[in-house]
Amino acid sequence: MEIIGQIFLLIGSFSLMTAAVGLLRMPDVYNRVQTGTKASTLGAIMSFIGLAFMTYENWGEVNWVGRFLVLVIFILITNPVSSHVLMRAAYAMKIPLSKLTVVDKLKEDINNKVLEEPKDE
Amino acid sequence: MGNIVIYISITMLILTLLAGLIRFVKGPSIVDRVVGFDSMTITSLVMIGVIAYLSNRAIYLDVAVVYGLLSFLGVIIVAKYIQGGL
Amino acid sequence: MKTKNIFISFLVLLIGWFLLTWTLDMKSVLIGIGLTGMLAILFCGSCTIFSEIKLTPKAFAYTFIYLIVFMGELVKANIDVTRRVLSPSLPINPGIVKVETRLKSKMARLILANSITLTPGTFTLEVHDDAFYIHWIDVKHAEEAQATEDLVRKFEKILEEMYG
Amino acid sequence: MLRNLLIAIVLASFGFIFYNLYQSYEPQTELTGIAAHYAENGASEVGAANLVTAVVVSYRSFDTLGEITILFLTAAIISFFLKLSKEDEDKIITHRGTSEILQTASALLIPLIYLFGVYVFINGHITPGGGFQGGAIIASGVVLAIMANPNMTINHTVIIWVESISGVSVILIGVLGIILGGGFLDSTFTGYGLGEFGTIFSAGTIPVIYSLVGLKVGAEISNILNLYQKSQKEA
Repeated sequence: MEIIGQIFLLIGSFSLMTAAVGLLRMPDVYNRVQTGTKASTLGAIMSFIGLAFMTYENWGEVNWVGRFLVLVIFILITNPVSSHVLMRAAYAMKIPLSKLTVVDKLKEDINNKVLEEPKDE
Repeated sequence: MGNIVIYISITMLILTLLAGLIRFVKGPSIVDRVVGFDSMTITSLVMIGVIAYLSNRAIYLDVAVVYGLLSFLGVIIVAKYIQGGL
Repeated sequence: MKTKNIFISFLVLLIGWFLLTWTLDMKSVLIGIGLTGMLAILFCGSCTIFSEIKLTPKAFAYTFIYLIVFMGELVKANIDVTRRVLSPSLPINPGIVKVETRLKSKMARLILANSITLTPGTFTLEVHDDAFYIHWIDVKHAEEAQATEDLVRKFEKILEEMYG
Repeated sequence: MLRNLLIAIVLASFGFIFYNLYQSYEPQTELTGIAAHYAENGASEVGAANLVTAVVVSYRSFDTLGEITILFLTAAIISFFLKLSKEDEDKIITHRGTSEILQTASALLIPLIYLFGVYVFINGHITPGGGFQGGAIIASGVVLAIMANPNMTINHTVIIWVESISGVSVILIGVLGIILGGGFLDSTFTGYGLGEFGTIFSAGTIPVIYSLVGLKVGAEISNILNLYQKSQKEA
């Protein structure tokens, strides 16, 4: 039990560190948000599951599992949503995409009047 | 054995916090700063979990839930603000 | 319809209460039932968000399958991110593509968007009617049909069984 | 250049001050006077596992009553200065539409946030938290609702009734303390008992008082938020 928890915790912290490296290395905002969100979500979930396993001795008396489960569910719902809102705001601010970008269908659709232009006040 | 794993993971978490801080200070646009800050928040959530495990106090996790909720709201409010009006 | 909304919200909130308190003490359970009932009646009379799932055994089986598929994709996403970030040449090829979805239920669309955000290399950037605009870190197909086939279908098939 | 130099000087002097503070700091190893009394007898006299709660709601609950009054005055003053005209109330805010994902997620999260807030203030005596914190969590649910739907209206009548009734009930319970217990706002009634330590029905009337405080705080902060939202001028 304890060993499983420790492995999960290590994987989780390693994922968080990957997210941080991604934050530092990626060329533009959009790619940073991408790597940051994915890796940190999985990292946090893995770490919480690991910690929940590590406390197996007193599952009966103290509420470890329930609180860790609440945290995991909460992060699974909120983290992608907040990143999505943030990235949408970044696009509305017209922060330029990186030079490596190959295609931008959203721009094409705004130009073709399929979508309204995001207002930047 | 158990303690070594905890120390390794705490080291990694601190490195993550540092990287988030660098992005927070450097980041050319406001969105970069918010992303760096968000990454720092999630790392601190895991930190709170580790601290709760080390001091054997499950009730610290309630604090983590509230902190996560506040960071979620904070990111949404900043995102709303930078695209004009709350 | 309204009764069904309230009842399912009540069940979901009650599960939340048990997760938070983690006790079967009689008084705590009674207080929890009273409180969650009150919250459900006050706030969930018109919210259809919890009750959109189909209440059939098949839907529950598909929920389970979905969880497994999703967890697999999540782990794959992380391996993918690690590979991309740690390789010295930074192999990225980003772009924004457009995909279509057939889903109508709001909850299913939320789950689909979150799943796309958490799967390898893709990120929901904008939602407009049936079109999802996706930032793809490594664009393989720029045209709509191919990208839809690649990114959306594997989740959509299961979600259609769950939410109809 | 000069600006950076100034910043560096300020930082260095702060570092010096904090280093000296840290050097001369000696942790107090023994509790003195009234603190020792609280720490020794708090659990047995009041029955709250969370000692802070015991101090705030039982020993020093008159202070808490004052804090609630201050919060009420703040809300009243803000609503006086942000007095809405008729057109403000009917105004429709037309910004760029909120993302559908955020709307759905907020509809999913808001009942759960309310549940968590209620949990925090009902379990104030056995977990960290209490009335003020729970009220703030409920108000953050209101913030999320406003973010997801800028044209949301909050029913004023309900808020005012919740606020007044919970405020009056706190005073009533305090008066009951004079009759049944040892004084105004005494949380341990004779004949009611303290209950089993660490369960939800322990610590006398603390859960009841905290629930009422939580409702009152939540209602007041929601009211302030609603006023700010409505009186916001078009950008």
